[in-house]
Amino acid sequence: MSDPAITPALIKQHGLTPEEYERIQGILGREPNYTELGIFSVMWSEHCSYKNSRPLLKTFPTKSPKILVGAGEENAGIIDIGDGLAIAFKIESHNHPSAVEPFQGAATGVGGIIRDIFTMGARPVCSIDSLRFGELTSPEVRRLFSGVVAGIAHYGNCFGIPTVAGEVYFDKSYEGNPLVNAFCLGVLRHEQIARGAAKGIGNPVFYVGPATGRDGLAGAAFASQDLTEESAEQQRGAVQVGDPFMEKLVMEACLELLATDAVAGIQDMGAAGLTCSTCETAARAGTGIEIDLAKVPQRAPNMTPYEIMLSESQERMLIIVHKGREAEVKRIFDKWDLPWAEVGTVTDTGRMMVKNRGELVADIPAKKLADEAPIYQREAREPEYLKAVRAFTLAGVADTQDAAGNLKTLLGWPTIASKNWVYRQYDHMVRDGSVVCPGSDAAVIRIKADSLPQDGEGKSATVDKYIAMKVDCNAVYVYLDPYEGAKTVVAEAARNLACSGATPLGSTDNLNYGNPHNPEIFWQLRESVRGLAEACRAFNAPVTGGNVSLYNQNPNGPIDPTPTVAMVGLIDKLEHVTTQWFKDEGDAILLLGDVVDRNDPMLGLGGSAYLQRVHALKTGTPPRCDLDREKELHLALRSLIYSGVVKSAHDCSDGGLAVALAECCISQQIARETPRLLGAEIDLSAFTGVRLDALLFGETQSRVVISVSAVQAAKVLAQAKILGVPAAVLGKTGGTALNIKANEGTLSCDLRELHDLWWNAIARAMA
Amino acid sequence: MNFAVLQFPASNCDQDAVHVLRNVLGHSARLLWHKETSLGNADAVIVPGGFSYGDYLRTGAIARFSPVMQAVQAFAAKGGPVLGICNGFQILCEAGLLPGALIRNRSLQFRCEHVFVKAATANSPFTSQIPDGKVLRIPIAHGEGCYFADAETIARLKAQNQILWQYADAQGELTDVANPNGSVENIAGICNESRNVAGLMPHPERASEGLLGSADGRLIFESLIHALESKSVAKAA
Amino acid sequence: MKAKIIITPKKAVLDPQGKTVQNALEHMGYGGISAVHVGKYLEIEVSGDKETVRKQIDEACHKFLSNPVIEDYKFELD
Amino acid sequence: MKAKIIITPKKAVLDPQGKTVQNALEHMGYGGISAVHVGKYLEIEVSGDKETVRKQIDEACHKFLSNPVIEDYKFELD
Ligand SMILES: Nc1ncnc2c1ncn2[C@@H]1O[C@H](COP(=O)(O)OP(=O)(O)O)[C@@H](O)[C@H]1O
Ligand SMILES: [Mg+2]
Repeated sequence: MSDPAITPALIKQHGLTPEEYERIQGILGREPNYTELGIFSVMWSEHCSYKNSRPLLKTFPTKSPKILVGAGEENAGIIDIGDGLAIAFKIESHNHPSAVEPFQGAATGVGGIIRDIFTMGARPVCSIDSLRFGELTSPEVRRLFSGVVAGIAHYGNCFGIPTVAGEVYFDKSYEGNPLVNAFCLGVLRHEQIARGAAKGIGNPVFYVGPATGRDGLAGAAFASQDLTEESAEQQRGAVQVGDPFMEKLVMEACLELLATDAVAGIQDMGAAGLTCSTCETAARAGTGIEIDLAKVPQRAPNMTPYEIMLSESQERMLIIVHKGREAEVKRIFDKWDLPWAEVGTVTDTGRMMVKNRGELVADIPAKKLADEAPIYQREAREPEYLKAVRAFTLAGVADTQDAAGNLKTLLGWPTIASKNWVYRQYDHMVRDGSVVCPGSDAAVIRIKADSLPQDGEGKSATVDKYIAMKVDCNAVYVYLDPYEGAKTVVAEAARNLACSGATPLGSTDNLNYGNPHNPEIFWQLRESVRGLAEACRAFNAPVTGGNVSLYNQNPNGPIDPTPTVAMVGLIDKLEHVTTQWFKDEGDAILLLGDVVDRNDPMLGLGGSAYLQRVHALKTGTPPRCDLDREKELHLALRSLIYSGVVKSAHDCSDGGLAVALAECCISQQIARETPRLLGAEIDLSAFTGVRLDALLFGETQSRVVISVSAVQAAKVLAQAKILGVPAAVLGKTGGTALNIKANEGTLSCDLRELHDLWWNAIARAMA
Repeated sequence: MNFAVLQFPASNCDQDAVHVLRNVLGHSARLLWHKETSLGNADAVIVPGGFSYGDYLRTGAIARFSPVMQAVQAFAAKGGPVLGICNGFQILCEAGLLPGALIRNRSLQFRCEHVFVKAATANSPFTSQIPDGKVLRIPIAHGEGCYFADAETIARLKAQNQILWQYADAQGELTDVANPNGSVENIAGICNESRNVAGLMPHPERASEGLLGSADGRLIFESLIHALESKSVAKAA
Repeated sequence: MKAKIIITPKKAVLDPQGKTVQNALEHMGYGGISAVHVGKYLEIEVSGDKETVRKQIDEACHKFLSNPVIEDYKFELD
Repeated sequence: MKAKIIITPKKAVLDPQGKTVQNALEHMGYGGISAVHVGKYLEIEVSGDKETVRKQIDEACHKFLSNPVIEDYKFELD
């Protein structure tokens, strides 16, 4: 079978523009052959090269004294957590593959991000996931949702990594464009950091893991175009199938091998598989690499060089070994019954040379291929729809007549309802470190000796550490105001950490948007990156890496701009770990922050869950987040937590104060079918002159509900005052109902009913 | 005491078991690779949870043919105590060391959550230290934990007091809603006729420290340690 | 040659998957369905003398590929 | 009548389960095995006119019982 001729049509089919093709000719000094064309097309896809987004990514804060490996340097960033320990973490999307095959698409997304983490030499210890779908009333959406959740569960559970937190949103804009962002965090000692560099001329290059098949051919390129019936059909031909069992073995073997010092460089084969791993490792080391495809284990007969180079078969790694240490690779991979093959060597040519049975099938300067993809400054234009959004006022929206009914509507809305239908399918406790499981604001895990790459047997004992994390993104806010909305995304993640007692260490983001060639979409991207960067700076949570997923649109339109942010923080002492539910009868309930932002003409109702669900309006300027005030709030909250008085802390987010209070009353789950319900008597009559719906359901930023023992209430108010944060006593805990009294009306709900609506909403929608 | 914690390809609760035995309970515990043919100086064997061989074909079906399982068979035959947790329970059933089988949860979904478990008898090396009437709060995490055996076997298990743990509600009632997977008789764990081999689906190693929300699982390990120390189980060496 | 093996849950064993598939089919409007059973299908490509292979496969089914506590098996060679 | 449905992973698609079972069989000493595929088997008891049933089962296989992205199916009625 001979390779097709390079025609303009073929070039276009590979997603390359005529200018890009010229650039390729310039780099090679000749026409590329078919295999080379394929190699350039995947490496220069948005997914691998960030050609449309790189200028924006440069604006993120990426430095802090604690950062050991920064954004863009390697497969994941690494942050110092003290005592010689460090964490590696990153988020990545698998949106398009999940749209084509939800179960395997999501599963391989989890597998891919886990590989990114152990490639750094770290032991993956937990993962989190951020998911978005259309509305559950559609059977097709239910199929995607249940498939994605089952796929994540399948991979994570079998691999043995706890999935400890996440978020799920349901909105029409994701219908046909589901978002699956997976995050993984790993632990290592400073000296255990591994590098993805092909160092040492003459060193042998090993391929380890299962044989290469035709799966996921050119998946990176597929992810870099709109999702159409044709593009999906192409990809269906060879869906990637995940094998978590294999990955667990590959990881254990790699960590065991890394402990021997035999490894000069290591990189996973993720997007763009063998292509990306060879040219990137060579580019990082400033070396060349030569491989022979005939030596690459192959699953399917008669695979062409093009197919082998572009395959995205899962669970494969490329390892560069110090010459003379080959036997160790063989010993360890044989112990784990894993396939391996020596496929090439590191050279001094600076070129990526690919041979197949003696014939040279690709010869490309590695650095130019990996690092010199074209960069585009796309045109940006403020979207038309924002005019109407800004013009919208509350004038035509009548205040609520049925606050209790509204609360029930909101708690039963799948976006706000408990996500237990999801996280009970995930093993969230394996590894014996889940101190705060899903169901509170941020998850908290304990790092202990066996969190390290090697068991720790015989090694010096480590101190236990507590790491908190959460992923957030209210994409409706971002849609309604990309800059301000993006700030609140980061603020919410940071607030969730603060509620758990943690101080941010860093963050990782996943930019999910529509087609960047549309100036309005590029504007959304640009403006929201501006907001993210500013907020990450404010909270001292530099970005250590992330992922860009553009082209999330189908013929029905683009998704809402969705920059998900996963933030990771540290908790010094176990006593500081705080959960969101009320603890004891008779405790005082306080609000830290202003009950309502009176400077906001929308009173916090713009873009709110309340307007969406009760009034079917997805509009209005979303609530602003004043980063300075938000930061003061977090500082104050943490210092109160450190002083030992805070029994529970829960931030106000979707659904506002009433939903937050209800969640404080109903969200503690003791065991299967055994919630612990603790009521509250709330009096808001001190807050006059505010519409009842804004008071109860407005989403004014920078607010946290805490509970303290009654005798401490006055002291806490005084302390808050000193710390410069508004605070008020709202009421006290007790009873079996949530009762709220305000000037404009009252609300009274039985907790059993609220709990049932909230806990079972998704299960009912899926039945 | 010396514990051997078996390690199959894709065991993933092996380190958790070692952690609890070693760091929480202060005993010696080591991982034993599935290709080993001897248990060394082990006083007791833990077959840990996880997804040995990816749970492909059937849970536990492949692991039970590992070389180490022959040694476990011999150890158990001599009266040595063996405890299987989750996947370990499945492996022991597949190996014929325990009767019955574990099939797909009734919900067809994987379930991870805390459940209440009641010891049905104190008469075993795995339950002797559980106070009468105490309801343990322990997590489960499995997709195939529905215990099944034919009516005859169930009758025998009951007659011989081999049912060790049952899913219950907070009050200790064996209700249907308390049963997370559809197990017959709410069975969460059983032992063999000679009472030295036991298996259970819940994870006591995940409930052995207060900071993880419950320390009730320790009672199971402490029962075993008590039995070993008082030599009420054979020291098979 | 190919061994085609069918493994089915024993009658007495709860088959929640079969029940769920049946309900779903009914929901989708397929009528006249009185029972659904879900089992496994294995295809093994194997070479050797037919009678030896038959014995081997039977043994593998009995000892390993099925669990006699909950499953029945049958197979054919071709 | 009975519809007997066999669902197998597509040839081009990775079959980790089949591969693992193959390795296990080899480890146990079964020789001559060149491939193992693991799929699903469904038995549906259904009444009605044979041709209508055939159409229904085919549709159900395509739309629901198999995942056409990664699986093939075949069935017979008897
Ligand atoms: N996909 C998921 N996977 C795991 N946990 C989840 C998922 N979605 C939500 N959760 C958990 O449910 C709880 C509520 O989530 P969310 O509504 O996003 O909280 P918040 O409003 O505080 O950000 C959190 O503990 C979160 O980690
Ligand atoms: Mg929160």
